[in-house]
Amino acid sequence: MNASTSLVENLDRGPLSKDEMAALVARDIPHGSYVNLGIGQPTLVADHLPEGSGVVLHTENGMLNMGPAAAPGQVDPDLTNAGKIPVTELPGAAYFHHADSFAMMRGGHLDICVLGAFQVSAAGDLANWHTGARGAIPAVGGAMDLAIGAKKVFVMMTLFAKDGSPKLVRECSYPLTGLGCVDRVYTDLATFCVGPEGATVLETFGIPYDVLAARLDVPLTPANGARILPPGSS
Amino acid sequence: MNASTSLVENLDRGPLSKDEMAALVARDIPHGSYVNLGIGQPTLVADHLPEGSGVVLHTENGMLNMGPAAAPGQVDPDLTNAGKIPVTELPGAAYFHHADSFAMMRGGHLDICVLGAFQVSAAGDLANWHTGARGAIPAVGGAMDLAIGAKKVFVMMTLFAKDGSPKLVRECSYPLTGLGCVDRVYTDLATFCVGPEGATVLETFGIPYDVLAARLDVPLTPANGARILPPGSS
Amino acid sequence: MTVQVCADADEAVAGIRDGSTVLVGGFGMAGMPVELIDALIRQGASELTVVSNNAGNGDTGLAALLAKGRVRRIVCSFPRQSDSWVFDQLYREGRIELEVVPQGTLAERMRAAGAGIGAFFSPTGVGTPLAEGKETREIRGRTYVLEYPIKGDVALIGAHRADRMGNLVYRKTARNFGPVMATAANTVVAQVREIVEVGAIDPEVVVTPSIYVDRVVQTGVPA
Amino acid sequence: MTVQVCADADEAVAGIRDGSTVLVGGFGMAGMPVELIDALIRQGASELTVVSNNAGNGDTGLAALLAKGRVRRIVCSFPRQSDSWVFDQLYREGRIELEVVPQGTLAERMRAAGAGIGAFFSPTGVGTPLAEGKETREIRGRTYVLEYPIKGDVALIGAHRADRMGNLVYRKTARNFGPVMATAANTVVAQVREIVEVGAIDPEVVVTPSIYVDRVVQTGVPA
Repeated sequence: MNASTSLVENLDRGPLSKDEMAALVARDIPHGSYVNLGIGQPTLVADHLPEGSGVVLHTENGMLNMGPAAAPGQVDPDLTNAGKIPVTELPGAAYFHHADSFAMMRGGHLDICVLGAFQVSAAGDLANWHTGARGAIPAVGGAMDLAIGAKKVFVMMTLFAKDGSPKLVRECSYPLTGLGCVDRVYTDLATFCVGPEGATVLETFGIPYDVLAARLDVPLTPANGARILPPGSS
Repeated sequence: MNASTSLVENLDRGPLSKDEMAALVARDIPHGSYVNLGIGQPTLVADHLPEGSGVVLHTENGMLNMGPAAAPGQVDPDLTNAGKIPVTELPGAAYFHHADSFAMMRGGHLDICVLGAFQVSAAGDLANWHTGARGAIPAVGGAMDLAIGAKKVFVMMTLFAKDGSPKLVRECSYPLTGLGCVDRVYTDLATFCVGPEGATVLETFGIPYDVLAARLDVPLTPANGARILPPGSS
Repeated sequence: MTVQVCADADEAVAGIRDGSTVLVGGFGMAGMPVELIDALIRQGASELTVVSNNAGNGDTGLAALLAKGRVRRIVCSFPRQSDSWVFDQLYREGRIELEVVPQGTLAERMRAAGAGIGAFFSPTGVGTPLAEGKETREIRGRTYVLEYPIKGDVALIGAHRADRMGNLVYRKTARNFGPVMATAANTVVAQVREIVEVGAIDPEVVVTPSIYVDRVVQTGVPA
Repeated sequence: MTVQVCADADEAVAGIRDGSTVLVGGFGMAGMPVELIDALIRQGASELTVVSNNAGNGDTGLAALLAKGRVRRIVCSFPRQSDSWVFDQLYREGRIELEVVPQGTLAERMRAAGAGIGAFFSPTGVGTPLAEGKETREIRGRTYVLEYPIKGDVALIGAHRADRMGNLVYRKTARNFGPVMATAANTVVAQVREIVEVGAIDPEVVVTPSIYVDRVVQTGVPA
């Protein structure tokens, strides 16, 4: 799917589950891409990559061609992912040290990274490391390096926080992770392109475009200026 | 030998041959040092390191624990020194790429480098890459990185150029390689400490201190303010 | 200079002074030099600045060093973890200073120290609270923030194997910060699972050349 | 993206445009991608900027490319050698531009391009003609000169062995500039002595991970 496709309103499905969102992301990863999946929800994307996708996974702690999580009998304390979870290696893997790993990230060599977020702005600003709450201990890890380094940054998140406030916003109120770095946002209710041109809605899930637009305090454009209901939608 | 030793005037030997100068340098390299020997004369120093010196040679093109030049039957085009001469590897060697090799140099990890020179100033400025002559093609190689990177920089050169002009000078007239980077100068007629305090004469060879001082247009100090003739000198 | 092959971890950490900056390798427990940290606790140096990716897990290793009150300041990318209760309490009580640094900037600042780079312009963190007060500059249309080297007095790292010259190899993702920290400290101490004879490590696969390593000690069981 | 395993060197250099900046690996002949350079001569791209440690030796390889008049500008550390007569003549006739860069600065500027660093302060060359006109700054008592990245449109490198994903290993001092250049160009082309199946190279010993490599071609005889 790319931004020149017309908006599709899927009224027969949605809101999407985390796995359905992960499947959407996986669908949009081109064959043979080098991809970093952030800690948490983005990890699910790996389960939805088709056999033969040729996608090579990077982990910030120094590895390319990371395999799935280790089965109980396979656990090797020397082999973990960025979330410190034991993983496995695939044929064609490579290990390298932290400065090389982040040079790879900062230098723009990863095709895609997939991150979670607290907030994303219509311009593509990302806030995903710190709520700014008093007493909260800040911890950034590799998020800022990934956000500004990967060629494309995909965000996976629910569109609304538990308190009902939208997470796609005009301006992030939480401390930023990166400026104008997000390209695509995958949520339970819709997928968006964001960037200098503002937010474009690519697909909605279980919600018509107009209703979605009314619930968000962000200027929105339907993809390609047109709105299309898929065949069979009510 | 260190700078707190008194000046020694060796009137029974000198001017020194290149091999004798190399032997002097070798004598002053502490056990176990990591050393880079520049192209040309400094290469001779390797032949004068005693058995069991523990000295590890670095070559800028990406190797530690370089061995001697390759014998005719040992030549491997993938294994050369900085002068592109086929060499050998010793047990405990390591290979690394150019950015790592020069990070090692620039980062101050080499204990000593030994370089040739056109001119050295009393303050330790080095000119060894370019005569500044019209039409000469400049070529610097790794000289500037070595000059500012190694913990100690030793220079090996004749004290006078072919035209009779001194090469230990108040100010270099040739284009500089590095500012205040040279620590020790080994010549056919004398050895010197140079640096912010100016030039100190450590030893002379075949020439009395006073005669030497009169031939140089540089303020000199005899080491430790005292002059000692070794036993047996005339 | 020639590496010192130590009899035990206590010998390996001898002489670390109060107030030192100590780089501590590892990412979570992978590559964490646990025995060296335990020895550092016994050794007693205090008022330390610790540079490490995390701020300790559970009650052992770095967390134990923190719990003893030996660490004045920690520089890391990800202090807050599910099992970082020792750090969390010290921080909330104002008993430890924290400098949070993006992980790649942390690695690159140590690389800069090791590589003799005076400072570098990084795109990471621009426009975020972690760049506040830092010099920025636009270069070829992109904004960068100026970052300075982090140099250690001591680095404590875990590696897989050393030869008796001090050449090191690591294993899988336990490599992480070890090779970078080894370039960035005045005294580099490596705990390894086995020490082999000189010549037993292929020169093509050495990750940390001997020039960077001052002391090695064999701990635990060869894998 | 997935590496392209090329049938021959001509396929490997296809599409290089006039005016490109081409990083050329090798230190003397060690690691020099001779077959790729020969193919580039046949391919015909001109007005090139070449970045390489030397400016060609004898009459083959880089020297042959220069002799054909395809190179407008060369960026290197050591152009003048006993057998650099092709370059020497072009330079003296004013038919080629030369930028001399200290060897370590050359490597580090390419590393910066590959690592996303906008610029860096280096102590190398301070006070010398090669720092003239460059910004300098004193940091913690030492003077540094500001250096900018060198990025290639294309890198042509020689390696020892590739797997079919594009992971590379080198051999001895032929490693030299290859791994750095592989990070610093939009299109990275490697000539190797042999191509092996995926999984045949130990992940611990990969020097250039596949992510950096766009095209590989087997040339010459496996060693």
